[in-house]
Amino acid sequence: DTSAKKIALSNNYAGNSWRQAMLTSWGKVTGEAVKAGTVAAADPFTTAENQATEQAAQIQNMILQGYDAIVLNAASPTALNGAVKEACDAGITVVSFDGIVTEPCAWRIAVNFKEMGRSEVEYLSQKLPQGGNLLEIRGLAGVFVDDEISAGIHDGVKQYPQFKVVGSVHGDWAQDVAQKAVAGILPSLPDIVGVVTQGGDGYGAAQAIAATDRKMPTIIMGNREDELKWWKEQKDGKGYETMSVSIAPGVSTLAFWVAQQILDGKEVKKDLVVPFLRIDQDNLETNLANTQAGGVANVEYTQADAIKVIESAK
Amino acid sequence: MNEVLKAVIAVDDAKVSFGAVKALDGVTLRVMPGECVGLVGHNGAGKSTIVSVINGGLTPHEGSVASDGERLERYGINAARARGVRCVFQELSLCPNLSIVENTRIMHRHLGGFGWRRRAAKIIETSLDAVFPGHGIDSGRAVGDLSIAERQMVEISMAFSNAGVAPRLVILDEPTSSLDASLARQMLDHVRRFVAAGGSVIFISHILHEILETSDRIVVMKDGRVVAERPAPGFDHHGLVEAMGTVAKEETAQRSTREQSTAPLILSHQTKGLPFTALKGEIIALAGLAGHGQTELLLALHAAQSGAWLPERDPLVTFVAGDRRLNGVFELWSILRNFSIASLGDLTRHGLILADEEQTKGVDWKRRIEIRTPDMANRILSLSGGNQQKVLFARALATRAPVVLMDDPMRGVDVGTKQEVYAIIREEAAHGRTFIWYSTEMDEVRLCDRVYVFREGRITAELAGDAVNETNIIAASFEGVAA
Amino acid sequence: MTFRLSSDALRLAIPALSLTLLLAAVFWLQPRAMSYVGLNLLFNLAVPIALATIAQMLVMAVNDLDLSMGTFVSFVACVTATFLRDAPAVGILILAGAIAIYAGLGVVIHLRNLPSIVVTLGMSFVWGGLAVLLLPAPGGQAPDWVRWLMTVKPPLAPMAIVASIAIAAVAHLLVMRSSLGVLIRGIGGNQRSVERAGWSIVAARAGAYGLAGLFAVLAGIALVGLTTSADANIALRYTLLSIAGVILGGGEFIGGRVSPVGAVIGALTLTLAGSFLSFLRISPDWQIGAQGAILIVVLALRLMLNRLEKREKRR
Amino acid sequence: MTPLFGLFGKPWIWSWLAAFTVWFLTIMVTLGASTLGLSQAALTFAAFSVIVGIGQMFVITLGPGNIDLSVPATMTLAGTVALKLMNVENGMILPGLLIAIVLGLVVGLGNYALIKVLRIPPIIATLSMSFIVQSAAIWTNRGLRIKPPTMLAEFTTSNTLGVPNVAIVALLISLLAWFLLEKTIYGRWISAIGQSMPAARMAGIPVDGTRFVTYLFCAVLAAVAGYLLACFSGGAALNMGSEYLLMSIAVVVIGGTAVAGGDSNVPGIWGASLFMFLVVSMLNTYGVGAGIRLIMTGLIIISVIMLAGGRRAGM
Ligand SMILES: Nc1ncnc2c1ncn2[C@@H]1O[C@H](COP(=O)(O)OP(=O)(O)OP(=O)(O)O)[C@@H](O)[C@H]1O
Ligand SMILES: Nc1ncnc2c1ncn2[C@@H]1O[C@H](COP(=O)(O)OP(=O)(O)OP(=O)(O)O)[C@@H](O)[C@H]1O
Ligand SMILES: [Mg+2]
Ligand SMILES: [Mg+2]
Repeated sequence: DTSAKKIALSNNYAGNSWRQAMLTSWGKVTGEAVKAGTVAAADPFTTAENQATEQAAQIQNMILQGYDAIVLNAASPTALNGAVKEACDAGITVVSFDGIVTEPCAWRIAVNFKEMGRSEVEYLSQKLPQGGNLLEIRGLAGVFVDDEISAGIHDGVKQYPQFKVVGSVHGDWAQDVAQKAVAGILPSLPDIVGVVTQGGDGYGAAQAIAATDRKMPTIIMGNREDELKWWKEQKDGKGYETMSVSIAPGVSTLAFWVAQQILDGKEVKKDLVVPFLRIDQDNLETNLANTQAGGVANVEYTQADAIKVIESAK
Repeated sequence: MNEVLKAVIAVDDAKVSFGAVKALDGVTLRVMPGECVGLVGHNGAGKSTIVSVINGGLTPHEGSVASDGERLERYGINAARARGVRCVFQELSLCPNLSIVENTRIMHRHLGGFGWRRRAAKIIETSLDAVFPGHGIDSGRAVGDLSIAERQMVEISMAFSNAGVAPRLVILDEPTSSLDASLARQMLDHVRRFVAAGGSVIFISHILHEILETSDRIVVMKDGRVVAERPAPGFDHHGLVEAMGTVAKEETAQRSTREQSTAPLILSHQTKGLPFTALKGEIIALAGLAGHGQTELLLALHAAQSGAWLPERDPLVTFVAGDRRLNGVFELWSILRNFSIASLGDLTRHGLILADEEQTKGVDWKRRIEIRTPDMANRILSLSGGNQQKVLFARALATRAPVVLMDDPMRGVDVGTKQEVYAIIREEAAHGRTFIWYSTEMDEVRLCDRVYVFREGRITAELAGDAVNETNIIAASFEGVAA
Repeated sequence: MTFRLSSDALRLAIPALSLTLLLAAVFWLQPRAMSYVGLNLLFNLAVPIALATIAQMLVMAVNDLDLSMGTFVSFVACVTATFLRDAPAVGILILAGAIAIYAGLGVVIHLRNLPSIVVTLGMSFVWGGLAVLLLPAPGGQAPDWVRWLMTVKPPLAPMAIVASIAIAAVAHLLVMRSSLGVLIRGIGGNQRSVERAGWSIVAARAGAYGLAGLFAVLAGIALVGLTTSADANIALRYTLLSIAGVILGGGEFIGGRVSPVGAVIGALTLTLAGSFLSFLRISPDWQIGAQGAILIVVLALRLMLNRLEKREKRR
Repeated sequence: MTPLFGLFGKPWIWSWLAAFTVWFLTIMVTLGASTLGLSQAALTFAAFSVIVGIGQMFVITLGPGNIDLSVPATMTLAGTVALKLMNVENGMILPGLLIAIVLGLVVGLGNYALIKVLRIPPIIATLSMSFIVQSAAIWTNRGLRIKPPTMLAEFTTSNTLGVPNVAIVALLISLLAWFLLEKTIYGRWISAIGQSMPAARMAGIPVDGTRFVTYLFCAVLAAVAGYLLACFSGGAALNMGSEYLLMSIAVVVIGGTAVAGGDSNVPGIWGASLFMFLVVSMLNTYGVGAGIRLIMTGLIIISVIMLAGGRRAGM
């Protein structure tokens, strides 16, 4: 019985549509759970500046506030370990997701980012068996997700040597930054056949490329509604083909249920894996229809989903 | 040759130029032990420059510096200080954020080590007691909290203080400009005591009677050269003015009392003491000991009459700063821009600046008030202190404001220029302008129609007509001291 | 004669009072914080911030501003979590070199008469780049002694409080009481007069920057001690935080008016303000805005107390 | 002095030289084939930096300590709200622009109110304000990306006679700024205030009014930049301004405007904006990694200021 338990969400960043969708999903799902009396409280907290030190302080405050569990999307996989350790020592259950932490006492709901990067190249190899030049758009330098996805992409290129990464820019996971970076490097690049991305930057790349007289390469998308819409337009007009892959913001609700299960006394493995959400040419329309205008393609999880994930990990 | 051997400092044929300006054009100056050398000259004559040469701050482009008969090849600030050369600069050269004790530490480089605070306090307090007996300044106070007169007292005492290397030559560049008569007296007395004990002093001032009564020898500079040099008794006031080359009409006589009561009231202000009023065409002095609320009244009058949010179409007041570094000059600008800023409203159409008219007006005023510069487009900082002050004067007079507030504006202005400015003031007053004038100099106070005397932040007396004289003012200034 | 506080003491009274008020509010909202463990949790992350604030204060004392504080502390954190643990000698050498570069910046800024803002802006890219090169992905581990130092449990008061007091005391001695401190503040107050007294301004400025570098290095080490590992972006917010801390503590941008004790109090206040907010439980949309609001409130408090001070002075 | 030599005395020349060098090095990679593409891209993206940079420059001209850190948040809020209001309808383009400008005015008003009424130093006042504005942007539509009206999207992304339209807009704004600074009484006023606020007050300048207008102007330019950028990049994002915090300051100071205030420089902003874009492009083109790229950017900034600053000090 967890009806007296209080759960907190520690979130490091709210400045993009993915995070906003994540917070919305959290609010929706936990709101119902609280109303149903499953848990006593599920309060979300966001830091202002997307900084590990700020989030560490936030976690320490949560310890003081007496939460029973903390669900955590971390600014850094390692820099919060000190605070997470203190929470564990105070008897608090810590479940990290998306931005996971390496502290052994915490649970991790991870997406295999490396695999995500590799699968992008794999997709391209099927679509363009003859290979060619690729442009890589990376995220924020020094952040672990960026490093993981990029490593996966480079693994993929090693696996399919017909591809070659001829340019690499940092788009900071923001459309406008990506657009700017791509526009800057594009004039000096040879022909490119594909753009591998990390999510949230495909539309910016498309814009930058559309501004030149180049042929539109295959741009891997990141599940944003504007990307999907642009893809749909291209698909309808010119039969443009690509795929879109990202982690679903609703994974926060999975983390919530996992935390609830742990509080309920369930035996749960420390490392759980969720699949990333992939959209392909054939299911584009259904996904687009289900996505809020301007938002991100999303899946929300139920308690039953969580139990299934926990069981399958055993 | 013998003279050179004995001289504390001997500068020989020093030449310094800043671009086209020859600040020093072959100056030879010797200072003997046990003498006070008075140095006078018009604004921009080169006095401050020769001071910089002597204290090691400036290496002359030609010429040499010798001390105790030894020619000094690598002369610099530290060499000068090691030989006991000390300097009081005219503008504030203390750190306002530090306490007096900490400033003493800065001034005396070798004071370090454990317990320096105690030693520094002792050094500066001893010196303050010696120069200004009964000064009442606590050496733990921050310099920024002191009045301008108190700062100057600290600075003077600092120069005479002894922290190991005894001062041998003290240079005073207009030290009395912010001191009232009694403090100036104390300082001059100390200079005499110091000289009698074998020390040397170079004393620069535009207040000639101070020079005449304190110096042993007077050196007159003009346009970067020494034009006269004689023992002090060889000069009188008139002779000195003549030697400086200023054709000044010695006209410090009091204004003839005019029929004022009929003039309309133009400004009134409620103060803590007597009420303050000003009539059209009046010249009003704010007198009393330095730092007793005169500047505050001027600032209050200015603040009450000028808008901080919207430009005034017809401003009632304009202001001539005395502390020009703080609230006078715009250092990045040319002389012309510095001059025109207050009257810019009249030089614009629909907010657009009429460059030609600005230029014309600038050239006109350069001539009227004789600003010593080849070109009004030069930077304001290329002017000597006194000439900068003239620009500030011109700035205020060029406006249409009927009331001019003046915060001891004649600091560092030479005698000749002063006479010209006095004449302009009188003329403008005759045309109906009102001047409210804070001054530390009795000669200037006597030029005024009416005098408000300040004491501890309030107006304690109002003198008019024949009652405006030194005795009455001093009496009013010290009123209530005993109480 | 009536009792009169010196302006330095008043400068301190204001931040101290705002900290007390905020602390009272936090205790009222969350009585649990009123314990040994609670205080440590509230304040331990303020320790590196306090050190960085002192570093920033030293630069501000000579009328400069350091926009690279955050990236520099991040860089130091990366060095601490990698070299200082695996090869202490190399680590110490790198950190000493970094301090020397800081001192060098002071020299260059003075000699070439450069605006410190631009030079440190440039340096912020350099430190950021070096940090990314060192740790392309977050990681590393805090040396054991650092970890021990930051988690030690002294008797009576928790580590965070003891450390804050120690930092304030050392910085006070260094900046307010020593000759070097007087010289540094003197440059901020009136550089020309210090020069005329025969001091080498270059050396003094190098000293100020070098000391700032030293305190910033300590900040980075302390930070890693708390977080156990580092990443290249770990302390970016320290730039603005340290400036805000100095200002909250009664320091000023120009004129050499600084207060080390105030700066430490300012850092504690900033940290506490964040906690206060999370105890209030505001809607997520406005949580970020509330951080701005609390800064405004704390600074408005400063203004109110400043007014009191002025009235006090006039009397 | 020959005219050419005189040119080297201008503070803005160095940023232009730097931009040109980097541009040349980049096009040489493709032996000139990328000239047109790169130049157009540079002009386009420099335009946004120029617009926010000009606003920031006016504020920085007001003297030490004056800076507007709310620029990114203002851009975000203006972009978000304007696109939401326009809702992809061409007829709403003008109302959208108007609402952006009004939002700019409101933010500017808020900024100056904090600075003036509460006496909070600008750097902290505008930082606090930016948190509140950012919250407001989140609150309005929670980060949903709405597309710009087609006409506007078309306008912002296309060229006129080979020159990007946004660059033309930025040029017009620059001309206006230059005119204000050089030819009007307002320009004199802000320069005077930047050199000495007390002196400006005593010279009869309406100091508060002038400063107020300047903060308004800066916020409005940020709002306009946000509006254009949102349309250009196909929708407003909550993080779209964040890049422009450092950028707006960097282009001002690299462009040769005096950081201590009183002296501003419009041409330099263009040079610096082009340079800031091109240097990243160059390093990307040469395939340099993020770490090295950051270090190089920093070192180049410092070298530019050393060349420029050193010359000025010597004059
Ligand atoms: N740094 C400088 N740059 C350019 N010109 C200078 C500089 N310093 C002094 N001058 C010029 O040198 C000349 C001598 O100046 P100096 O300050 O020695 O005069 P002064 O006799 O002290 O005048 P005052 O009585 O006004 O103080 C003046 O014409 C002045 O304009
Ligand atoms: N920053 C500067 N740049 C250029 N010249 C300067 C600067 N500061 C001072 N000067 C020049 O140095 C000389 C001395 O100036 P200062 O203001 O010290 O004059 P002063 O003789 O002490 O003052 P005054 O005679 O007005 O009482 C002046 O000629 C002045 O123009
Ligand atoms: Mg002089
Ligand atoms: Mg002078």
